[in-house]
Amino acid sequence: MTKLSRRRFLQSSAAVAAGSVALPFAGLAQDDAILVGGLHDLSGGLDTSGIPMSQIFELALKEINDTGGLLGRQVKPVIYDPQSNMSLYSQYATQLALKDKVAVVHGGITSASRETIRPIFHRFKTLYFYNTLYEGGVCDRNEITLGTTPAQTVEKLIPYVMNLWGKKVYTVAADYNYGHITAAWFKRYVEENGGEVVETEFFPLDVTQFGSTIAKIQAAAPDIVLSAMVGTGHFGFYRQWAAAGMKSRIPMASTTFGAGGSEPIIMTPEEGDGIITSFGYYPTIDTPANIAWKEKIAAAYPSNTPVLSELAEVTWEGVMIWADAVREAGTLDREPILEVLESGKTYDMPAGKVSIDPLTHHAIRDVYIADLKDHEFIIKEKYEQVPPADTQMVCNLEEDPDANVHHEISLN
Amino acid sequence: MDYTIIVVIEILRAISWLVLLAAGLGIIFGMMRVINFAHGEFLMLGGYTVIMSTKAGVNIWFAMLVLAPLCVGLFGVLVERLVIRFLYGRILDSLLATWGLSLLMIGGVTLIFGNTVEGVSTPLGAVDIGAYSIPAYNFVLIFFAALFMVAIWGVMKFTRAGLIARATMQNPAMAEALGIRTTWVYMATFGIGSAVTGLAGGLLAPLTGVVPTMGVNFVGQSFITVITGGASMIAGTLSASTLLGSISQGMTILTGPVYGDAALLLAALVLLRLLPQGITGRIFTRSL
Amino acid sequence: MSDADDHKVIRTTGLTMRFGGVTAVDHVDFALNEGELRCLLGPNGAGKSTFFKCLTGQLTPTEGVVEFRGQPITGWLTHDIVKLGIGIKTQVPNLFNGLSAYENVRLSARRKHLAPMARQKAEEMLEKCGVTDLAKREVGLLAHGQRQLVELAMVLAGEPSLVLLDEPAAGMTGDERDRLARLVLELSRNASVIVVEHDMAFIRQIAKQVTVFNRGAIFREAPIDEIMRDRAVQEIYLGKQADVAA
Amino acid sequence: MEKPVAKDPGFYIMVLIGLLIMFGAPIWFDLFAIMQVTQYVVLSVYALSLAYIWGFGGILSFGQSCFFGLGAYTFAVSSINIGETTFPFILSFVLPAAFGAALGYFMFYGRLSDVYLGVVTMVVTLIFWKIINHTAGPEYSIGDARLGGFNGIPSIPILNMPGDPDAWLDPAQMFKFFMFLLIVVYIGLRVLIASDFGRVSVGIRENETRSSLLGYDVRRHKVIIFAIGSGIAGMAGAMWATYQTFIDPNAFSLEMSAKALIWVMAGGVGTLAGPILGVILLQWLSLKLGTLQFLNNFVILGAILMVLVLALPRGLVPSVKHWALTGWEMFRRRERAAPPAKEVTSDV
Repeated sequence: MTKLSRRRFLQSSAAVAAGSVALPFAGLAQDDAILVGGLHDLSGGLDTSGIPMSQIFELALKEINDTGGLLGRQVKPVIYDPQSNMSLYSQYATQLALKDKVAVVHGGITSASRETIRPIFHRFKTLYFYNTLYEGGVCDRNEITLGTTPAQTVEKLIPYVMNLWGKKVYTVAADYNYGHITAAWFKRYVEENGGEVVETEFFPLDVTQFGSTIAKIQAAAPDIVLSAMVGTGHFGFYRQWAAAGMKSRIPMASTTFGAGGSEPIIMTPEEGDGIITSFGYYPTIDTPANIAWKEKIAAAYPSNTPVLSELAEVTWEGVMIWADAVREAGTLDREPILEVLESGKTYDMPAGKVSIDPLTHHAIRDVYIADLKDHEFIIKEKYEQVPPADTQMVCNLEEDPDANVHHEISLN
Repeated sequence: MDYTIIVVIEILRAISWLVLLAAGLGIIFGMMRVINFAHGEFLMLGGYTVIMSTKAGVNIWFAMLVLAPLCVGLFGVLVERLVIRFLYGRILDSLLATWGLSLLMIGGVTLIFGNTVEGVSTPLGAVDIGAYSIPAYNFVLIFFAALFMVAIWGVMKFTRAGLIARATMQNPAMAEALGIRTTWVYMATFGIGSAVTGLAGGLLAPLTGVVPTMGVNFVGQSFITVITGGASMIAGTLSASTLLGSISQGMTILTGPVYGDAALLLAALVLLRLLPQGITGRIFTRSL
Repeated sequence: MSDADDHKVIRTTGLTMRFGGVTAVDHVDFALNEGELRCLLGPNGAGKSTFFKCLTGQLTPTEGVVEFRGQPITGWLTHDIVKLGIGIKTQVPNLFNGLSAYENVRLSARRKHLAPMARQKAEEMLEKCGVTDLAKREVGLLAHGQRQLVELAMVLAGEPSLVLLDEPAAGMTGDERDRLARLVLELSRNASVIVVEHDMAFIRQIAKQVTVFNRGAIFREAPIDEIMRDRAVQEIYLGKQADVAA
Repeated sequence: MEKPVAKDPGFYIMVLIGLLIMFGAPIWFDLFAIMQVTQYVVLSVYALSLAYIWGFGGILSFGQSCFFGLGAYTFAVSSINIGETTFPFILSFVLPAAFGAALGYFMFYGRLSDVYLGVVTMVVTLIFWKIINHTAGPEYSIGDARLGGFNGIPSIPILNMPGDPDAWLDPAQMFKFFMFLLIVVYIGLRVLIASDFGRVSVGIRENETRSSLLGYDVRRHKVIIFAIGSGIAGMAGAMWATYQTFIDPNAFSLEMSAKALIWVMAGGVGTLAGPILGVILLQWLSLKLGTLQFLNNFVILGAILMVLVLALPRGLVPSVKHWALTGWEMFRRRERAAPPAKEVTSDV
């Protein structure tokens, strides 16, 4: 076997840039525009989250072009649909990095999809923005993570609801990393606030029947049910909970209900009202910036208006923060852009103030608590500039700038 | 004591759930040997029919019990005419084609209705049993599961249509020779199987989140129940649902849902090892 | 029945096969001498094919014992029984339909012989059964009589010492049937043979000792001439034949 | 099958094309294209595993992904623990093969057949899928490898040169090695199918009763076939894991099993070249669809699958072969008046 030397490797990459096409994966026409990659699931199980994210992504790029472009050039989206399929994620990531040579990629929804594409962008030195709330722990200088992590939301939510309802807590959570870690944070903050978690139950994502659990919860008679349920199968939990007449008896709080924006719509008011949640963004935030932003979206998508949630808003933030860093760096090169991003700037966004923690590349941001009423979240409380305490426990990019891992955050 | 009653009701409900999931598939697979991989999507379509029509102001019971089976049944007839009828006797091709159909339906429903539509909440409210309260709707599920079984049995056993269907499935050539339009029988059987699935989907709608991709959560359980049951549509579905439902629900109550699911699968595995043709024997002896 | 059985190829004692409420084979005591050619007669449904299936292990008898050369083989698996040296031609020709005639026969020969020898053996058997010109044809597409001959070649290629033939002459032309009769007679010089057949012309060509089955049990066992004169046999057997013909 | 491998021109053409791609691709294609083709190569090996047991052993498995996933996780866990990939790669063939043999023993000696076999393989796969999805907690680790539940195992080592854990294969080397494996698997299966063992397998596929009446032990044969298929699927899983440097429970999913069925069916059951074509065609299609922005991709993919079944019921390769043969026969018929007898043709 002939060994492909590093030089050959670089040459062949350069050949891609020059636009040579060898297989039938023809790229876009090579004009002067700056290419920006977007990788969101537009079909399949994750499309409820992916479609709004992609719509906002396109709108943000359009906004940049409308306000004069970047470095005197237009920006142009390169959008692929990974169809909720991890192998397509890895292929499109490779394609964006090597073939399209995009300046930056925004996207990835589940942690599995992020861990599929993050190492690819790291390896091919393509700047990557992950604009999703997730379980925390990514330590990679090449990735900017803007969504909330459990420590940010759980820390605020728990004392709030315990103060309201009582100290005895029953946790139900999805049986995967996000659920486990969130449940662990639930436990820590419940105990720190002098309460007790009587039981934590995990549910595989495809479970649809919750009768026995609901009976168990009744037997345990907690003051609060904390939910970290995720996905379409788990919608049944909220529905069956209400059907058993439990909603008026035991209140519920969650840091996942409504994460993708669809639960508050799919659940009827009888089922959803009164569930208290905590996220980094709600469409009901009553600031001029948010109202103006929502108007902009309504104007751009008069029909088929995207469902707004933290995912969608943070995607907007990602594109805007990247554009700002490009303007300030005056180049598309990754290194100067990262330096700007690490400078600790604060950005005004529809969600409030956002800055990037240089040690973790995660967002320090405002966190809200809201109560669902008639499909709308009524904001109850706002906490300013909450740091990603969980990721800070395991990641320090100043000490280890070459880190390329996703830490499991363990609270034990 | 109260808890025991709750547990018994839960187990009954789990059994009914499996019966509802499996009944339509049992008709299509058991009688026609067509693997309908889009079974989950037929359920989904039933669910969508209910939420769309209640949204338009239709009474929820009418939507669940009349509109859902009607729409899905008609859709089933359409599918049979356009696709399935070319695939009789080609069990695997039917698998591939209905796999395609399931993708098509997921995508199509997303395109037409979108994937975030307000669902319907469970009707009838809650019932108190001692210190516990459970959805009254549970009894609706149990009632309809029982009704399904009795109705299918009655139709197959006592009506001329049932006789014709049984004759056609046993020996299509002979049935044709006796003047039965077998193509019609196939079409009707597929349509009825679809309608039953649609009704089940309608009944499940108030209990789950109705989204285009919901089908995948149900298809595994449905197949395992039908196959474990074996050839006899009623005895098979009923015995498999009872056995698997009580084992898995019992485990779920004792330990948790993961082991409940695992127990269901292991029970199915052991059963098939011991009774390689399913609980009710060989597939070709198409008794009831 | 009581003598020492070293020279019995196959012996069944109290062999019974029930399917649900139906008793297809009912306490059959049967024995075949080494080198004997035996014909089994009986109306359809008399239990002859089921009897064969019990001998080859395709069915496990409900009761009773099957011995092959003194060795009990009841409950053995088919392939283990067959390896002792039994070849069977089933009632409905049982062939590898997607393969050519040659491939069918070779598969049989190959179990005993290495490749070159198997090839030679297969060709020899095709020749012997007069189907060499069909060697390359797909057997699924052959006429019924031709398939019978291919199956016979296949059985012979396995060099069995006991051959069971279930209605070998069905679907054959007159010429084919004559060839078959010669083959069976030739075969019986080296092996023990049991033939189930309805075709009386064919039976007269080959038979000596005949066993008549009726309703799962042995009805008569006698030389062919005696059987032909037996009124009772004619009644149960020919009566049934007439029904079938009608 | 009558035609020995050595006399079949199709066989040489396939191997030649394989070798040409193996040595040519790194010269002609850019890095990105090579990585794409590498994926097709890996999935082709996986498709061949099913093509073999189904097309040449008559065993229809709805759970081929069980072995694919097992191989992938075996490779991931053992290479993370050992820090070297040669032994894990071998293990990822051996372990699934052994498990396949055990499961095969359970099924075939239990006389399961037909749909029931399909369902048992499906159920076993579902059990794996459930269990592996349940391993999110930190208590589920094997040595240094956290199983990770739904999120899977990240940072799986890239293959290294045997004996030198630091000499990682670069993408082109990995491509060549995988292509080499594909060619080896193809040749190996062709030879195996043409061998006496293979002839008996085909005999069993055609008629089980007759095979046992000839004295062949059907159950043992099937167990061996199934184990070989499982081993190959496991190896494909390991290739997949090291190619992606990441593996998640989707490797065990029903979708992954169904994909294998679809590739084989689309390409043609009873052929080896067909399933490879099936992989390339359908994977390329879904990749291509994702770059376009019209309709919903599930709609298009679903419609294509349905049309495929209705229009090409035999699968691609047999259909094309059939058309070619019919065309040739019509041509010959015009030459000579007499219609030629249908002869069995080699269909590999």
